[in-house]
Amino acid sequence: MRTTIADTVDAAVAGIEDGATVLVGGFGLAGMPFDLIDALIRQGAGDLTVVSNNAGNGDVGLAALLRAGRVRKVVCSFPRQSDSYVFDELYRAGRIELEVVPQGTLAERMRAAGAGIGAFYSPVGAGTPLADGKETREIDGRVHVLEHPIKGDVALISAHRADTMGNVVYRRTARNFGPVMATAATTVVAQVGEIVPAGQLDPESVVTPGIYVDRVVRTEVRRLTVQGAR
Amino acid sequence: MRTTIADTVDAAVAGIEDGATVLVGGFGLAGMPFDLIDALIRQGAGDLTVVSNNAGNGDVGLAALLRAGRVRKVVCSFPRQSDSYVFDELYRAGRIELEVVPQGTLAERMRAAGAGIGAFYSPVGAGTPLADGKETREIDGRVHVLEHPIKGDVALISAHRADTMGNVVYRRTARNFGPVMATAATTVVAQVGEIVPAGQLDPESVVTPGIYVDRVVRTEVRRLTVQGAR
Amino acid sequence: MTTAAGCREHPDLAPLTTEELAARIARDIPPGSYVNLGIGQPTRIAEHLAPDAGIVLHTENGMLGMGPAATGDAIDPDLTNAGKVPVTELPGAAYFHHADSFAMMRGGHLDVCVLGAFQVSHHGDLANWHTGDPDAIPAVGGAMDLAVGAREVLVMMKLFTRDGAAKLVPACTYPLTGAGCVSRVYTDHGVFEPGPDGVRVLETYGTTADTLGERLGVGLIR
Amino acid sequence: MTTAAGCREHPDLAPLTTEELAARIARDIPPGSYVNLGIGQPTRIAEHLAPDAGIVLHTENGMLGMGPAATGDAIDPDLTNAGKVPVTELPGAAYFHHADSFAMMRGGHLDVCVLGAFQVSHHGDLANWHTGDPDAIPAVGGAMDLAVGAREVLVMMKLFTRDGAAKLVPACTYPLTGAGCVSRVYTDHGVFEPGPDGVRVLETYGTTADTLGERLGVGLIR
Repeated sequence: MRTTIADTVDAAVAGIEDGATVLVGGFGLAGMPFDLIDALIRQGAGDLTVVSNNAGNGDVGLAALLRAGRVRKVVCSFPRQSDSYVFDELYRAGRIELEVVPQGTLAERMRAAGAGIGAFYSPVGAGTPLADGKETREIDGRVHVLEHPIKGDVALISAHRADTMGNVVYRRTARNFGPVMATAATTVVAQVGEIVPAGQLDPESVVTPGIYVDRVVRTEVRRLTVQGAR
Repeated sequence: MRTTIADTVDAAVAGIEDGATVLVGGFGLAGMPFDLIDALIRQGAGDLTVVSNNAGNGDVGLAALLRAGRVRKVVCSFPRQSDSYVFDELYRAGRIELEVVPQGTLAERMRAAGAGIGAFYSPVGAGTPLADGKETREIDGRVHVLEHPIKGDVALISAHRADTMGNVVYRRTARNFGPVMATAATTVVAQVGEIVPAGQLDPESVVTPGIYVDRVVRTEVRRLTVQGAR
Repeated sequence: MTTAAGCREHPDLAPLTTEELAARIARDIPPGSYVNLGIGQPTRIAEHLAPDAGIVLHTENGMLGMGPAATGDAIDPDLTNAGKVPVTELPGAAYFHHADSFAMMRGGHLDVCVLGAFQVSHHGDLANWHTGDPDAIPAVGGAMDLAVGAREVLVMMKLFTRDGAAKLVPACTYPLTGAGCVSRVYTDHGVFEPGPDGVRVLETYGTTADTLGERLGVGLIR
Repeated sequence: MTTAAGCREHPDLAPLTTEELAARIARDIPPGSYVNLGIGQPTRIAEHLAPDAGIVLHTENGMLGMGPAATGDAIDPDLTNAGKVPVTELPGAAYFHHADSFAMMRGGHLDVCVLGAFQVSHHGDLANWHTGDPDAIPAVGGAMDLAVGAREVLVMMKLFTRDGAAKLVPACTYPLTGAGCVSRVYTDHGVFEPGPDGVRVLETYGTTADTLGERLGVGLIR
């Protein structure tokens, strides 16, 4: 249904429930929906499962959500970074669950959820501990692992611009997980730096069509770098 | 490896072998690589398996290749059209094999080939004759059909513009199968209306990155409409 | 689609014309919906959608925001609908490739699709791609993807063939497009909801529910 | 990668420095290749690629045509490499999302990737994501996708740990990243090709093949 333009980030995240699975865009800080996460912290939903590539950097964004104690479980490919101290402490204290998924499998499992694929066989992870307990099948002489979709109740993403119909474009490598997460959640919320009238985005260059986007909210552009992260 | 710019369409299709599986872009005539097909007819390879959405319109493009007797089998979603008389005659005469695949499954099976997915479960076609003999599995209460990748030896596609590194953009709905076929064949050949220096295409708007494209050739733009086709 | 309580019978009206039927279906499509209109008669529905309803049309060959058919100089062979007819682009349109387009369909993102049909079963099975005639050349296109993928699958068809045979049948005799996928069937004689418990009749045109039930040979649920 | 005949021994040279090793690997990457350089030491290889070789760098967070690290005003937080370090864009670059980026990797479209390693087995198994230390926080990133997907998986590592233990081992004791995926191992002491039949040695630095074989406890194939 039609995309709505929210007046505030708080309105944009309204209705997220305790126990929800929340897909959070970004790769490190690039594409991280800082303002939506801050609003989610104010909104108060807890016991969340967060699906994101990393488990937070520094004290902002996802790290702040973790520190606020709202997250029961993180599904990600790469929690450990030079500035992932918030997650590290929670994990070592046994206060947060972790499911590590290879980065491409994480993306593809969300794509499957958005694309109506029931399950798929991937060669990634075969013969490694990350395939333990998973069904496997040999296809063309190569062992494949059966992988299942990851569907979100909500996706929070950050993008460059949107139009009033919810069409979205991204900027450089801040695109990363945004487009695939936008397909994979029941409710998709995008914070963008600018909202333009329908017809102002080049239809050839729209990356996420409005059909995938439920709510758009304009926020000030905050571009943060990871200090010394590798 | 690096994309090469071919001087002629004949050079662009050199080396296609008898018995090859050829992915042919286009939906009806939009995006049909007319000039590459004409060159393929001159080149002479036969006993081909052609994978394309349709089975030719009128007397041009894919229809001409069929009329030249070079095609052993067509894999497509929609052969029957008001102007598919070349295919219709061959089929009724028992001179060509046909595998009908639902349109989205056709696209997704090629995507799987390009994306390193060994096989996938799709709900499309479950309970219909097109799933006869295929493995099925119930996932979340819904019957899914196991589908396998379709890989091409060659893909022939038509696009709007390319740069000298083989990055490609399309025009409107002529995009259709081009991008997915470009990922799914060993050798990918693109005819384009214009070739520009690297750096002239917006990196945010490249649809098919050069990594997928082996040969590019510039051809005159020929835009044909289907007469009365539905 | 909300289910109306009871059946509205219009025995005084004539059976609906194709154009009236298209208008009837258009009225049921909620504002703001993303909709795919199948090849053939369903494309007529577009002309009856309220311009301010914000309904966005999808065409499976890679576009959202499809406008009306193109004429004259506006004809662009690179811009067609799924029936290969030249169309136009509306503000806010977006193009995408076939794998993405069908991911959108199969993934359940379209609110509504409207398809023609050869037969619909009382349980909502759809047959619209193949008559089973051994001489026919099979061609499925995107019908199975739409049947499985759209949240609401509406059928637009005549209720009887030229020979008078019902097209709403206990079980499809033609090869299936999808099993149990049809939400609602709009016909010249009435509107029906097939389902696991049988067929509910919502409206009749030029006849009564009782008469229709007799012609169809089924006890229609009111 | 073509396999050189025999082994070139350089007992007179010192073991290679990291920079020399990066340069050595750069020389083996064919012109025109599409290459992913893993986080850490392999990123150094970029500085040794001939500018006119037309080698295109991929970063798994969604870009082809990645340029050198950004400095000063060129730093753009929206443009980083897989290690989250700000980088630059070269002419002919293209951006894409994560699912497309990893489809590219898993689909076998990258010619070469170069990864660091904790251990490589004589048969080409790779362990580079987890030491198995129960206290360590596991983090795999894109390593498994690269190990499975790139046509040639090259490893860049020191041959021995600080404690003198070989990292080229009969069987990995650390958890695997990928099985039988490594084509070639470039180390400070020599270049090796693991495989089903055992380890071939292609070059040595500061030692001989015989001495290396003794230190590694394996009969090296020449």
